[in-house]
Formats: sequence, C-alpha cells, structure tokens
Amino acid sequence: MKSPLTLVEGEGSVVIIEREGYVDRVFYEITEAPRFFEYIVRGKSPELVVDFVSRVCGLCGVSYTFLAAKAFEKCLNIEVDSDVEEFREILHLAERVKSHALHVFLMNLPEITKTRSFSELAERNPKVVKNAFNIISYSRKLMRVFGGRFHNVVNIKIGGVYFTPSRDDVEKLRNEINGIFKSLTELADIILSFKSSIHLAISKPQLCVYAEKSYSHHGEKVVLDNAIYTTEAFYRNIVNVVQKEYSTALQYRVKGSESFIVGPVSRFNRYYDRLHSEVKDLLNTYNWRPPLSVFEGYIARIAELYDALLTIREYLENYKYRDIVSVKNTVEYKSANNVCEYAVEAPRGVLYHRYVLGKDCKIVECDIVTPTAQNLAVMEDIATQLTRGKRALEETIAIAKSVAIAFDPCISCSVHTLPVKVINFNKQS
Amino acid sequence: MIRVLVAKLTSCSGCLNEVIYALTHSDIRAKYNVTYFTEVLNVDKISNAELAFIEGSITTKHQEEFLKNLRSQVEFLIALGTCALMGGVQSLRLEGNIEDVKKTIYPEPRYIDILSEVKPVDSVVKVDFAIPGCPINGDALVSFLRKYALGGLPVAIYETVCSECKRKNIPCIIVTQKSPCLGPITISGCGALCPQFGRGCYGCYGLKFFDITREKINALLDRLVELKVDEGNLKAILLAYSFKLYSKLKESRC
Amino acid sequence: MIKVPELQQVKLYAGKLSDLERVMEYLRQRFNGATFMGYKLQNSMPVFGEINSLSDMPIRVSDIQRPGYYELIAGYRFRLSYASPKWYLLPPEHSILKVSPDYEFVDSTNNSLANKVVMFGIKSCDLNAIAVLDAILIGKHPIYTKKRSSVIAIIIEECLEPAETCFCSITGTGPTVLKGYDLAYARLDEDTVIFKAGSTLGEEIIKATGLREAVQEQVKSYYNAVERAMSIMSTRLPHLEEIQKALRRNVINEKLWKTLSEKCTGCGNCNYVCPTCFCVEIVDRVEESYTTRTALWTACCTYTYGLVAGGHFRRDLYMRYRHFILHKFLFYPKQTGGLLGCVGCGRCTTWCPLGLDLKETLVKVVEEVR
Amino acid sequence: MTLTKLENPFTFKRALVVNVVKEAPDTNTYIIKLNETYTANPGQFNMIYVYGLGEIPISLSNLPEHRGTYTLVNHTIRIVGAVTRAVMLHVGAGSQVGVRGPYGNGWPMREIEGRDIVIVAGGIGMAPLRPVIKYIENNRERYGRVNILYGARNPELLLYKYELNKYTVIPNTKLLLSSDIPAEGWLHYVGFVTDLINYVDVDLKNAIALVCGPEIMMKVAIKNLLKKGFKNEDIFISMERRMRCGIGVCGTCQFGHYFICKDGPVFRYSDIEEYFWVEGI
Repeated sequence: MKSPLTLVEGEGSVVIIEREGYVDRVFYEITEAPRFFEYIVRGKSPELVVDFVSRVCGLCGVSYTFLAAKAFEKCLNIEVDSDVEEFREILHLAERVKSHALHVFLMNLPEITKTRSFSELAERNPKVVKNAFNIISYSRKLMRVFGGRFHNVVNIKIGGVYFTPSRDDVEKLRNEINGIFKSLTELADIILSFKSSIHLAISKPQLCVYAEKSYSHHGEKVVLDNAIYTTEAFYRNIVNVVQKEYSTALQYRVKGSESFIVGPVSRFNRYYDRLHSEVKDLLNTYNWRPPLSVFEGYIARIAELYDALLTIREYLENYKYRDIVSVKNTVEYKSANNVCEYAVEAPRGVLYHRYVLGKDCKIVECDIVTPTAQNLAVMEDIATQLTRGKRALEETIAIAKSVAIAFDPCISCSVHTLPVKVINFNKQS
Repeated sequence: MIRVLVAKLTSCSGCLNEVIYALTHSDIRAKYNVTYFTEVLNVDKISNAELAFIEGSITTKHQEEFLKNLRSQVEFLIALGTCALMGGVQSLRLEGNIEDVKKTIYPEPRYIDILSEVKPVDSVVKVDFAIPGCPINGDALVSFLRKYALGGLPVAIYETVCSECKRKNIPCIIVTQKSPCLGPITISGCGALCPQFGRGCYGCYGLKFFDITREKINALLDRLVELKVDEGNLKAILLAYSFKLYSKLKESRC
Repeated sequence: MIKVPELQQVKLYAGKLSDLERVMEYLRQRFNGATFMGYKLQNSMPVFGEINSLSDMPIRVSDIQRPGYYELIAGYRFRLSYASPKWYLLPPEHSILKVSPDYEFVDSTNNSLANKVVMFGIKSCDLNAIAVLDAILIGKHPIYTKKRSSVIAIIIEECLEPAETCFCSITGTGPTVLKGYDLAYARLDEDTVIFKAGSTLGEEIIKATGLREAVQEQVKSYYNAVERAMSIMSTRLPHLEEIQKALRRNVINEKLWKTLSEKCTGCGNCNYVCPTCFCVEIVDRVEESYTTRTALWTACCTYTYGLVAGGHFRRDLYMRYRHFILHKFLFYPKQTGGLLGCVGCGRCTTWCPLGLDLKETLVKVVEEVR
Repeated sequence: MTLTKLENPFTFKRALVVNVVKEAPDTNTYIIKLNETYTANPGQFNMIYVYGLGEIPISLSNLPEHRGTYTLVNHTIRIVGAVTRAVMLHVGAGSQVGVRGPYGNGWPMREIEGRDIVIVAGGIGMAPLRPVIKYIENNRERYGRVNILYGARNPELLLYKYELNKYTVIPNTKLLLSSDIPAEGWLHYVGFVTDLINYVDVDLKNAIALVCGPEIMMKVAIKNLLKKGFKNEDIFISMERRMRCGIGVCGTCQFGHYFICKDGPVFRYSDIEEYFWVEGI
C-alpha cells in the first residue's frame, strides 16, 4: 500500500509492507530526485560553495550557508569578529523562527484543528490565520533586513557578513516585535492546549549539537544522550551509514543498528533549562516539560520559536550599528587544515558538513549529513512500531503520515537518501 | 475563485515558500483557490485548474510524465525560479558523466533512477509565463497574482540588475569597489539585492536572454578578470544559475 | 564654446572656504526653510542629496575618473559623482497617479507645493543638463515641473581641473558658467575660493557676505586655470561640428555601429547616470485597494526600448546604442531648440561597468569619415 | 517659474464602455461613452487605461459622436500584448476604462482640402483612417476623388466589413479591397494592398496619399506611391512606437528626433525620409 506524503517539505510516499493482511514494516519512499550537491561542489572555491549549499534547502538555507562559512573559517584559520558572529547567529535564529512558523502554522495547525487545510482553517477562525501570517510575515522581514531575502540570503560570507542593516531598519523591526509576541501567545494558547492522540514514551537516543552555556545552536561537538563527541568522531566512528535488509535506503544508525532522533524535540529535552524563563512559564501553564515525545514536536517548536524571538528582541534593543567595511570579497586562503567540518542546529536538527580541500584550496570531497536523512531510520522504526501487526487500513497510513509530519522531514534537502525499492511480499496491495 | 495547482519538481522548495508568502495577502486569498499543493494541503491528486505554478527542473522520467499530465489539466502554466527556467544549481552535475556522479555519492548507483539530463520546464511542456530568481521575488509573484486576477499580466520590461541598482541609488560595485558583479548581464527582478548588501551580483536570477552573445559575456568576464577575479569561479556561477542559456552560449564558442 | 575674453567681463571676488560657509548661512537665512541640495558624502561616496552644512560636501576629496573606474582620494578637486541634479528633479521612481479599482484618483500628486530648494555646489555641466531637461519636460511633466519650480537659487562650483573623462569645453557646457546661475565659485587652491555673481541675488550675496574683489594675481591664476582646463579637454575630441557631421554621415553605417557597440551589454548604466537622459517607463504597482502608476527611469540601451507588443523597433543592441549617441548629439538640439544633449560630464564613461568610452566612440565615428 | 499649479496630465476621464463590436477573431471595436463634449481630429489617439494593468495608445476609429451631454468614441483594439489581451477578455459593455486625450496631430484634413485622396490601409491600419473617410463623407465637397485601398492577410481580418460597401456610395469614391491569400468567395484582389496603388484613379498632380499599416507594408506603399508619381511631400503616414505618456515626456516613442506622440503619429513622408529607411532608428 502506498500513499503520497502531504504536509511535508518535498516529495515522498509512505509505503506499507504487508504480510498476510497485516502491517509488517513502514517505509518512507523518497521520490525527491537527488541533486548531488556533494558532487557539484567539487573543484569549486569555498566562497562559491557557501552560496551554493544554501540551495540545498529553501527553508533552512542560512543553516547551510552559516555552517559552510564556519567550517571553512575554522580550517582556513579565519578570525571572525565577535559582533559579526553574534549578527550571524541572530540571522540563523531568524531562520529558526521562519522555519518553525511555517511548519507549525501551515503543517501542524491543520492537524491540530482537524481542518483539511489552512484555507479551511481561515474560514473557521480568521484570527488564527491572521496571527499565523503576522508571524510568518515578520520572520520574512527579519530575514530580509538581516540576510537580504526570505531564503538564499546573500549576507553570509567566509570571514563574516557583507552588510549590517541601518539603525532605522532595525528600529522598525523592534517597533513591530511586541505585536508579534501578542500574535504568538494567542496562537500558543491554541497549540499548547492540544495533546497529540499518539502517545509514545521516548525510548530512542537523541542527538543535538553540544552547547556549553546556551541553548543548542552550533559547534564542533554533538551530544548523544549523555555522550559528547566531536563531529568527526561521531560521524566517522559512532554513526554508521547502513543499508537495510530489504531496501537500499541510506540510513544513519548508531553502531549500525540503533536509530536516533535529531531536531527540536532532542534540543528541547536536553536544553530545556536554558530556555528563557518566559518560555518556561508559558509552557508550565499548559504543563509541558521534558521529556517530550516526537509527537510533541510542535510544543518544542513553539518553545524554540518563542525563545528565538526573545533573543532577537534583546538583540534589536541593543543593536549597535557597526559599519562592516566589506573585507575584500576574496579571502586569502592559507590552508591550515585541509579538512573543514562543523555542525549547526538547523530547524530540523543537526546538520553536519565536511569538506576536504585540495592544494589549490578547491573542494575535493564533501559530505553533507542532513537532519532528515538522520531521522529517516527513526521515523521508519517508530512508524513500524506503531503499526506492526495492525490491519493495513487507511488509519494505519494516517498514523504513518502523522509520524512523517511530526518529524517534519524536509525532503527537499535529503541530500543523499536513496529511493526505496519495495520488495513485494505476498498480498501487497 | 481561480483554481490553482502548485507543484514541485527537483528543487529546494524556496520558490514554493514565496507562493506561501503571496498567500499571506488576504486579497489574494480571496481570489485564488489552491487545490493542490502537497506542502501545505492534504490533497494528493491533481485536478483541473486554471493556473499551475511549477518549481524545479525535471530530472526523472516520473516528473516528466507528472508534468505533462499536469499541463493537460491547466490553462496557464507559470514556471517559477531558476531551476524551472534554467535547470538550477543541480545542473552542475552535468559537468560529469551521470554514472560517475552517482558513484561518488551512492554505494548502489544502479538504484538511482534519474535522467542523465536536467531539463528546464519549458523543454517538456509549454510555459505561459516565467518568474525568474533563486528564489523568485515574492513581490513579483504577488504582482503577477494581482494582475492576473484583474484579467491581465504584468507588462514585460527587459532589463538587467543594473537598472534596479541605479534606481536604488547604488554606486556601481565594479566601478567603485573593483568587485566582480554579474549585474550587467543578469536579468532584473531581485531589486539589486546583492549590490545593496555591498557585494556584486552573482547572477542567481539567470543570464538575460535578450541582447546577449558569447562576445558580450566574454567582454564582461574579461573586465572582471582584470579585477583579479578567478575566471573559473565566474564560469561556475554562470553555469550554476544560467545552465540552459550559458551552456548553449558556451558551445557556440567553437 | 566659451571664450575666455567673454568671461573677463565678470567681476571676481575672493575668499576662503569659511566664506563659502557664510554664503550658505546667508542663503539659509534669506530663504528661511529652504532645502539645500547638492553633492554630499554618504558612506564615503558622493551622492546627490540634501546638504546640511559644508562639511557634508565633498570638499576635502578629489575624484579619479577613468573609463569604468572611480576613486576618491584626499584633495580639493571634486568633480562629479554618478548622481546629478536629475536625482532630485526627476527621481528614479516617482508616482504619477494613484487610482482605485473604480477609476477614482486616490490622491493627486500635485496637491502639495514643493519646498524651496537651493542647488548648492552643482557643476557647470549640471546646470546645462538642467537646461536640457527644462526644454523637454518643464510645463509638461508634473513631477519635474513641480520640483524644478522649487529651485529658488543655483550656486555653481566651477571645476578648474577636468577629470580624465571630462570634455565639457568641447560641448560648450563648461568648465565655467556665463548665465543661468546666481552665484558661482571655483576653488583656486585648497582654501582660496573665487566667487562671481550671475544674478542680482548673486550680487546681493556677495555684498551681504562682504567678499572682497579678487586681487590681480588671483584673477590671473583663475583665468590661467580655466584656460589650462579647456586646453587639456580640447585635445580629447575633435570639434563638435565635426563630430556632428560625422554622425550624420554615419547614421546608416550599420557595420560601424555594430563594431562600436560590440562590448556593450545593454545594461543601461550610461543612460541612468546621464544628467540629461529623461526616458521613463510607466508601470502599475497594484496594492490591495489601489494601484500606483509609477514612472521608472528607463534606458534606451536596454532591450525594452523600442519594444512593443508584437514587435520590436530596435531589436538589435547596436540600434539602441546608436540612438543613445545620435540622440545626444543630433536629436536633442532639434528637440530643445539647439541645446546639445551631451554636457561633456563623462559620467557615461566613468560609470560604464565595461569601461566603454564615449569619447572613443565619437573619435571612431569621425575617423570613419576621414 | 510659475508652473507649480500644472494640472497633472496623467489624470484620465472615467468612461463607460457601452457597446462592443466584434470585427475580427482578435479584434473588437469598443464604443466608449465620455460624459463631456469631446472632439478629436481624424488620426488622433487616446490613452486607454485599464485598472492595474496599464495604458495603451489607441487611435480613434471613428469621428466622436456628440449626443447632448456626452460623446461616444470608438476604439478598435487588437490583441497584441498584456493590456490588449486584458481588454479583449475582460472589458465588455458596462465596463469602465480610463481615457485621456486626444493626443497627436492627426491627418492634415485642412491642408488636403481640394486634393484627390488615396487611402492605403493594411489590417488594423484601417482604424485611424476610418474617421478620415467619415470626415470626407461629411464634408464631401471639400475633397476631390477618393480611392480607398484596404487589404488584410485574409478577408476575415478586414475590419468594418459591415460598412465597407457603404464607402462605395460616397460620391466619387472608389474602394479597392485585397486579401494576401485566396479565400473562398473572395471576389476582390488577391495579393498585397500595396499592389492596388497601380490601380488608383486620381489626378497625380493634385493627389495626396494617407497610409497606415504594418511598418513593412508602409515601406512598400511608399515605394509604390513614389513609383506611381506621388511626391515625397504628398504622402502622409501614421507611425507607431512604444508609447507610455502620450505627451512627449516619457521619451519612449522617439523616432529619430521626433516624438511620435506629439510630433506624430502622422508624418509627412518628406519630413521623415532621412530616418524612414534606417532600420531600428
């Protein structure tokens, strides 16, 4: 049985493998065509790659660009001014706001409110829609002022940024932000009072970027449950890319077997304490605290959205305009280390890039591990766990779809997930 | 209400998000009924509609069939963005042999069922209107939707990024900063975004398709190389964002 | 062409930079509430905009201009930037009408009366460019007319040293001014400023600020500088009459125009920076409940120029490049009652990203005839 | 300068479309009601505005008809671009449009009084010449012999089919029709309308020609007229260019040193001869 996935970013289908009329396994078939970014960047200069990789994903291009810049800065020994670094972090948080807003309001809300689509919801409760669009529009303005546009921002480069917005532009954003908090809390009241119909105790390992003091954001280390690894150790030794028994889907599993979770739920469960107290107070009102299950990702997203907006507000209020006299566009490369790697918490979870530079400082090898690719194994495991042995009916598909929506796979960015070939067992419909 | 389909081929969903942005305008929502848009709508089958917006390029047989079927069900098809118009960044894979490309990433390349080409939308179906950009400018889409609802289309103005740059009162990046800028040969629409941010245009809206010849591109590239810019980088950028056009112009070199 | 003896009938006064500041101060009091418009430094770039004091102006810089090249260095010989008074008089984008879906006018663009504007420190070529725009637009274009009418005083800064791209003495538009201004000044050296009056207002300013008549030596070095500037520029191009004759003879020389425009990409920069280019495209910007009919600068070198629904009157780029040149040198005089459309400022050359040199084009056209 | 009170020339008059006449598959005539006494010379044009979409220069295809407090004007519009497409598909009887004008000089009706007249029209080029015919009909005594040569790519594309025959009953008037291609039931000339110049029946010493049509057709017409013996200064043509303002300020309609909108659209051939044959000027 097969059904296209909707309400997710990108193209894929749910495939249910049945045995004797009962569900045996669930797969997510990725029909999104691969774009071979790892190949494309070969032979290119790092400064081009920073802009190219933004095109992996229309939702989280800043994560890609920021991460690539960070990776190259580290291996090329390029110092970044701390003000500039803070500016880029704000731009990255703006993206978190944008992505979570689009996800929660466009993909989760219809499910929460049991409407077929957003337009149906608009008919039923225009205020909800207005609030949601207020936040989406505001995130767009943030992205435009700090990055140039809603996606594929043009402001990040190796060594810093190209431009800092004028005080006037920042002031306009600051003037608007309190209205946005109002929209957000009104929406939060609806969303936080919703309880997922699927109850699942968390039992999978959870991975996020290790953060010393802040909420999980970006860095050189990751943390899997309680174990801290360098990105290199984790992605080269701990996690294995495996092929499945009856499919060729590439999946990331710890030590070759255990699937793990990346994304807002992982971050929330681990770094809940580091959220702003306003966020925790709001969550308390509705009795939300860690651990959240993967079906409660919308809670983690609302928390992160709120938290990010609070950080952004502090930044806007204390904005020190500094004219960043543009450093020459071409950076002098003095390769210190030919391997460049780094990790960023993209909206959907840990994103990891690894580049190997040749003597001429052009890329000879690249590996991009996306959040969605890492989550695919756990998505299938959970979907299978929830449906195995049940009759393969529409409801079963619905559950499998809910798992997908809960994980918010951004399939467009599945840089390397292989399309699944379904092996037919008897009676597969 | 005008019925609309929104579909995605090989691409990043960035242009689709601009469609979502357009739908945040209540006057547009009042006039358009989106009936297929898997990203935000729990509907998995396409049905007849007046308009279709297509993001992405064609890289699988399935997409080609899907697109042809979709075309037969709509009256007016709009190609959105660099992927749909030029092939998109993914076209850079065409620099290598497809089997080698697969091998560099996948352990089981035989399962990767994709075309050896990257096809822009207009190479498979008729395109009635195109909005360029990587991603497209959401405001251009809003303008299109408003004008279409009034019964017309935006009046075409063929310009380069320079036009928008000068109208925004930005001194030329090449002339003052000696920075590389592809503005003089790149189609307008972004509002001179990069020059506003103090960097040269990197051509993500695509080469202009009018007035352009190999000689003219070379004239600009020669000029930029004088500014100590890596010619290889410039060509890689032109291929990445203007594959369809630039690869054709490049061929005519021999 | 301006002859030096003609100039010598004007009385010259001498002062310091501080006197220039006093002139500004006097005008500010004389025209209470007036806005001063001129060249000003903004993010280390001279733009055209509102000046609040002398220190806003590019008085401590010199510009180095070459085809496709512009740089500011320390000095006192600022000539031009890409912007010109056109930026104020005919802004790059201006709303001409706001209309509701019922075809009602939402508001009229002519309701508010323009402010009083003093053009301060514009160049002789700029003044001539304004005269050209006047001939085409005044009394016809509502925005231009309104803005132009707001100009109550014109203070000219004469250039005593041309930039590498300048040729105003060939077009007869500089470096000195004879009429159409109120007060003109030139910087003899870093601190010495020579003034002359061009109207009763100018005379009034000189009187009110107590400027002293220039001494013999100053007068001499002023005229020497003017003569030197003119003599430098005269070597850059043939006589205007010869240029015009050659252009007329080569209108139909398709091959020549194709060669001349070989490297032109049709970006339109030359048109936009030209102080006399006035062409606009009118577009409708539709908002939720009204549409704004907006005029946008357009450029004859871009593909749109000559395009019509179902056809194109200037399909090839060489045709549009040719129009740019012919318009400046042959057509404008017929449209304006004798004024040349080119004021010799060289902006088109400096600001061409490809570094195409108008002078070179003109020389080649003349050579073709020879 | 005392021009601060300049009326905004871009304001238009609201007008109601009262009737639409189908002329050809892609061409309609719109009869528009202006609430004022409006006058225009044959050959002049209006700027027609469609909300949110833009303005297009369209010549009047009939003499303005005064009806007490209002005037009816005709505009014949063919689909060629974004605005005309919108007009064709969405403007009907009862629709509003914006109208400003009349602009341009129009045909020299005064100057050509007493002369024999040859009208050469190709396709939509008949639209600005139709008021000339009506004007002559109304003032028949002031003009000499009239030859109307009118052709289109095929008979279906001829405009005003319902009244073409009536032109033949205007005293001393000859109507010659052509179709570029043969068509069933077509009894008139097959070939280009410019060929018909050979058959005109006028006193060449006292004849003038009024020409309007596609650029290429006008070029051939001029060649043939000159061959026939017409003098440069006795040929008038109506020109077209991209046009945005209608009042000589937008600059986009330049043709040599002329602004088509205010110096034209009608030109005496001898005045534009130096530009006419230069491609792309």
